[in-house]
Amino acid sequence: MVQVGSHPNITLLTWSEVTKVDGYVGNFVVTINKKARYIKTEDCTGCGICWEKCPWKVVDEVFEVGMAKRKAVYVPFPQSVPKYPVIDAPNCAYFLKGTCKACEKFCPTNAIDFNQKDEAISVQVGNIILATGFDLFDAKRIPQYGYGRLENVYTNLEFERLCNAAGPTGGNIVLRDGKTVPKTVGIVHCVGSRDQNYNSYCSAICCMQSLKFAHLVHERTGAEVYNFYIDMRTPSKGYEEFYQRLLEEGTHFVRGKVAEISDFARVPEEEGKLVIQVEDTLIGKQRRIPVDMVVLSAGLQPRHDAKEVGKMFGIACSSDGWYIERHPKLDPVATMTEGVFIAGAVQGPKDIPASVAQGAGAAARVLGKIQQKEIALEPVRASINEAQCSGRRICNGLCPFSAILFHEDKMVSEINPALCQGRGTCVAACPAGAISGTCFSNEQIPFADRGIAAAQSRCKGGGGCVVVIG
Amino acid sequence: MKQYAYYPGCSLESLAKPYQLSAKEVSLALGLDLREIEDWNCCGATAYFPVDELLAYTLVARNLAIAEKTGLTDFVAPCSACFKNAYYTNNYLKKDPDLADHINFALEEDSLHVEGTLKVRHLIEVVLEDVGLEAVKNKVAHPLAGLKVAPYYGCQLLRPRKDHEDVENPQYFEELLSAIGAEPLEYASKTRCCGASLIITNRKAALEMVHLLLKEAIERGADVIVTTCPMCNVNVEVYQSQVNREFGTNYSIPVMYFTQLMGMAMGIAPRRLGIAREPVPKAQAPVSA
Amino acid sequence: MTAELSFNQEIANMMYATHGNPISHCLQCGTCSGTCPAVEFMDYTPRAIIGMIRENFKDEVLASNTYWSCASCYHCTVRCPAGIDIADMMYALKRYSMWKSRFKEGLIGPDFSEGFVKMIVNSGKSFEPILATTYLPKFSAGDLVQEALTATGLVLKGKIPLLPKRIKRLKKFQRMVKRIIPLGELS
Amino acid sequence: MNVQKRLIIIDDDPDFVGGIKSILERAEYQVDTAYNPKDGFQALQARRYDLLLLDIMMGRGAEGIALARKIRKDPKLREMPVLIITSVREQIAFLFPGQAVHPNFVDVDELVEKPVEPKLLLEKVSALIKAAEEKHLQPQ
Repeated sequence: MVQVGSHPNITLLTWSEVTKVDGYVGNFVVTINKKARYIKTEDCTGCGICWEKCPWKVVDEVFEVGMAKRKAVYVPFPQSVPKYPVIDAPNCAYFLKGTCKACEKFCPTNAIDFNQKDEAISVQVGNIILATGFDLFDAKRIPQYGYGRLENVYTNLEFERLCNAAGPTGGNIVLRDGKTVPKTVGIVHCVGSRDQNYNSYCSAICCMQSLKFAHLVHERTGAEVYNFYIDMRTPSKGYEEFYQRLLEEGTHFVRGKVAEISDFARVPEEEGKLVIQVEDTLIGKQRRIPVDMVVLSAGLQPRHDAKEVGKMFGIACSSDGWYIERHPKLDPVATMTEGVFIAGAVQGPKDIPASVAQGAGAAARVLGKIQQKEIALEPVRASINEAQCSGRRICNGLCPFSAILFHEDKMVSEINPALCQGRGTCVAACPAGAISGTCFSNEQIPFADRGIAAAQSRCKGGGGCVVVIG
Repeated sequence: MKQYAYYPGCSLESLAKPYQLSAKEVSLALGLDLREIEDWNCCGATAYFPVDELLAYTLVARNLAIAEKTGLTDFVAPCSACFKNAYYTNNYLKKDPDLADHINFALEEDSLHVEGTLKVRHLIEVVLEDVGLEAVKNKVAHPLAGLKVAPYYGCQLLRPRKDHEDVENPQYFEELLSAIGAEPLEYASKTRCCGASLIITNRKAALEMVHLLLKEAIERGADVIVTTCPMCNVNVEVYQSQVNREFGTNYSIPVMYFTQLMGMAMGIAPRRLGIAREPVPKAQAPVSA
Repeated sequence: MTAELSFNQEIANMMYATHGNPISHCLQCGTCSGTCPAVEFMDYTPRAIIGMIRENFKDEVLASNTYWSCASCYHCTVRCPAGIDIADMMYALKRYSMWKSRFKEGLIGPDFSEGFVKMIVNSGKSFEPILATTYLPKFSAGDLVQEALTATGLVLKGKIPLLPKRIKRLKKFQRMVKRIIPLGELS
Repeated sequence: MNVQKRLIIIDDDPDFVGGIKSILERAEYQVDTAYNPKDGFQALQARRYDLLLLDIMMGRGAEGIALARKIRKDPKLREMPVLIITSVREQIAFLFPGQAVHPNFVDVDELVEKPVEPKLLLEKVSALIKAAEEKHLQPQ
C-alpha cells in the first residue's frame, strides 16, 4: 500500500467521492468531489502531533466498530495510506463551538486549514476499476441471536479488533467488562448467510474466519471453543489442512444452525452464561450449550449504495446486489460496459487471496488495453439510419449504457458505437424502424434461424458448445 | 365511535370469560365499539386442520361472511388462535378464487357469501393502532407504578406472519404496558409457545413448556404475567398447581389478560373486569383501584 | 413408475396448494429442531423427519410421534432459512396419518382431533371441559386426578358453565359442512 | 379397429393409482395420472380425455369435490364422464358413522367406493365411455 502511495504514476485520492461519469472507454471523464480534509496535504508530514494534541475523543464506529475512541482529527487506522489525517468536522470543537484549534497551534508545518472547502475535480481516464468492497451483515437483524441486547455477543468485526494487538484490549480476548477471560466461546457460522430470510447466498469467508477465531481463542485463552456450522466449506489451498489442525486442537464442531441465544438459565450450570440453543444434527438432539462469549460470523453483503454507484458507472447488480460480470466463468473481471472492470467483493463474496488475484487480473486487463492503443469491439452494435429517424427520442431513455445521443440541430439520434453493447432494446422500440443491429437485420435473421435449426439437427446434446452467429 | 365486527371465539364464552368482560369494558372506555357478530361458530382452533383443512377454512369463512354482511370493515378477534385462522383464511380466499368459489358454494346453505375483503386484526393491534399509546395514557387514572409485568405475546399473535414488524423481538406489548404505568420486564420467553394445543394430547410436553414460562417470569421478579390470548392465559394460569406437582416447584403467580390490566389502570372496578374469578389470586398485584 | 411416487412427493401433494414441494430445499441445518419447544418429547426431531421423508422412510415417519407432538407454534416456520412451512408440513402428516389410519399406538392426538371435529359438527362450537373429560380414560391415574381437580376447581370458580353452547342455525351449518365433506344424507 | 381410449386418474394414493392403472392398461386403455388436483386440472386442459377417475380426499381435504365442481362448470370439460372412486367414508368415517357418501353432492356420473373390484371397474369405465359417446352422437 505504501508503494501505491508513493508511485509517481499513481494519483491516490482518498476522502473523495465520484459524483459523475461521462464518456466511454478510452475517454471517460470522471467528476470527483474531493471532500474538505482541512489539512493541506502538500505541507503535512503525517507526524501525528495533531491527533496527539486534539482534546476531543469520538467513538470510532468504523475501524474500531464502536469499541474504542479516536480523536476528532484522525487517520482511519495506523497503517493507512496516505498518511494525512482528516478533521472530523461534525465532531470538531472548532466547527461546533468556534474555539479550540489545538491542532493548528501544534502543527509544526502549519498544515491545518479550517477554511478548506469541498472541491470538485474532473479527471480524464481510459479505464475504470471498481473495487468498493462490501458491507457487513447487520447482526441486529436476527434478534434471536441477541446482538446489541446481550452484552457478550460479538460480531466477527468486533472480535477481529479484540484479537488485534493494536486493538482496544491490546489483543487480549476478554469479555465486555474488559477483564474476564472467557472459559467457553461459541462461534456461530452463517449469520445472515444461506438464509432466505436474509441473504440466501454463502458468504464464502465465514468458515475460514471462524476457524481462525477458534484457533486464536485456543492459543490465547485456552478456552473451550464450540463452532456451530451448517456445512464446513474449506475449498482453497491449505484451508482443509487448517481445519484438520483445529480438529486436532480439540475444537467442538457442532453441526447445526443456531436457533437462539438466551441469557435465561434453565438449570444451575447455565447461570450467568449465554446459552446457545441448537440442534446437534449429527446426534439428532436439541442441545443447550452454556458459553461466556459468542462470536457471530456475520456474512458479507453488497455495499448499501451499490445500486446507485453501479448506475453511475453503467453496470448492473444481480438480484442479490453484487455487480454483474461480463461472463461468470469466461470473463469475471470485465463488465458489460467496455472499459469498466470490477475487483474483489463488489462482484460477490470472496476472501483476500481471491480479491488480490482479481485485482491483479483487472489491472492486467487495463494495462493490456493501454498497451493496445486501440480496442476491438464485439461486432454486434446498433446503428441509426439518419434518413429514417423521426427524432421522436423514444430510444434515448431506453439504453442502459447511455449510448444514444441526440443531435438537436439535425433532430436525429445517434448511437455511440463505443458505448453500445448490442442489446437491441432500441432496435425493437424504434417505431420508424430506423435502428438496426449489426448481424441482426431483418434480412439476416431468417438465415440465422436456418443455421440454428441445422446446428440443432446435428446436436447430440453433449453441451459445451458455443454457437456463434454472424 | 368506530365500529368493529367482533368475533369472541369459543373460549371467551367459557374458560376465558374474564377476557370477554374486560375486553368489552376497556374497549368501551377507549371508544371502540365492538359489535359481536351473530351466530358465529368455532374457528377450528388447531385441532381441526389435521382432519380437513378445507373444512377448517370453511368454518372460518362462515364467520368472515357473517362479519362481511354487517358492512363493517374490520374483523377483530381477541384470541390469538382465532385471529391467526381468520387472518390466513382471509388471505387464502383473496389469493385463491377456486377456494373462495368452493367455500361460497357451501356457504350458500346458510345464505352467506364471503369475499375476503375484511381487515382481520387482533384486539391488541386495534388498541395500539386505532387508539394509540397517547390516548391510552390519557385514560389512565391509576398508573400501575411499580408493577413488574412479564409481557407474554405467545405464538399465534405473531406467527407465522413474516411480513409483520418484528416477530422475534416485538416491543409493542411493552410499550402498551409502559403507557399504563407498569414496568415491563425483559422476558426472553415472551414469544415461546405455551403448549396449550398439547395440554390434552401431550400433557408432559405442555407442562414442561408452561414450567419454563413460569420459571423465567418468577425468576425475573414478575408480579404478574400478562397475556393476549385465552389459550395462553388459561394454560399458564390453571396448570400452575400441576407444574408444581410435576417439577417440585412452588410457583404461584397471577396471570391476567392485557385488557384486565388496562382496565385496572383506567380505574374500572375489578369485578367488572372479571378479576377475582381466577384460580390464582391477584393479591400480589399492588394496585388499589 | 407410478408405484415409485416417493413419500416426499406424496407429502408435497398434500401441501401443493400453499407450498408446492418445499421440503426439497431443506439444508438439514436444524434450525427447526433447535427452535422447537416440544422437541424433547419427539421420537425424531423435525429436521430428521424432513430428512426421512426425503429418503422415503415412510413407515418410520408415520410410526413416530413427532408430528402429533407439534404444538403449531410456527416458530420453526418463521425461522427456517429455506422457507419451509414446517408446522404446515406437520399438519399435512397428521392429515395423511388420519386418512390412512396409520399412526403410533397410544397417541391422544388423533382421537382428540376426531372428537374436536365431531363436537364442532354437532354443535358449531367447541367446549374445552367436555373435551378434556372425554380423553380422561387415556390419561394415567395420576393425570386423571389432577385433571379432575383442575376441572372441578374451575367449575367452582365459575369459569366453566356447565352446559356447552350451540349455534342457532345448526341445521344449515351442518348442511354447509356436508357440501364440503359429502358424507351422510342431505336433510 | 377402435381408437384407443385415453383416461386420466387424479388420486393422491400412489399404490391405488398403480393398481388400477395396470388393470386399465391391461384392458387396452391409455392411462395418464396426476397426484394432486392442480396437476390434474392442468392435464385436463392440455388434452382431451375420454374419462376421468377422480379421488375425493386429496391435499387439504375433500378437494376432489371442488375439482369435480370446477370441471362441471367448464364448457370444454363438462361433457367428459367422471367416475369417482373414493374411500372418503373410511378416511373420515368418524364424522358421520355408518352414513353413505351422499350421492348428489355434485353432478357426477358414477361413484364407487374403494376397494374396487377390477371387473366392476372395467364395466363401469366402458359403460361410462359408451354412454358419453352415445350422448355425444344423439343431437346430430
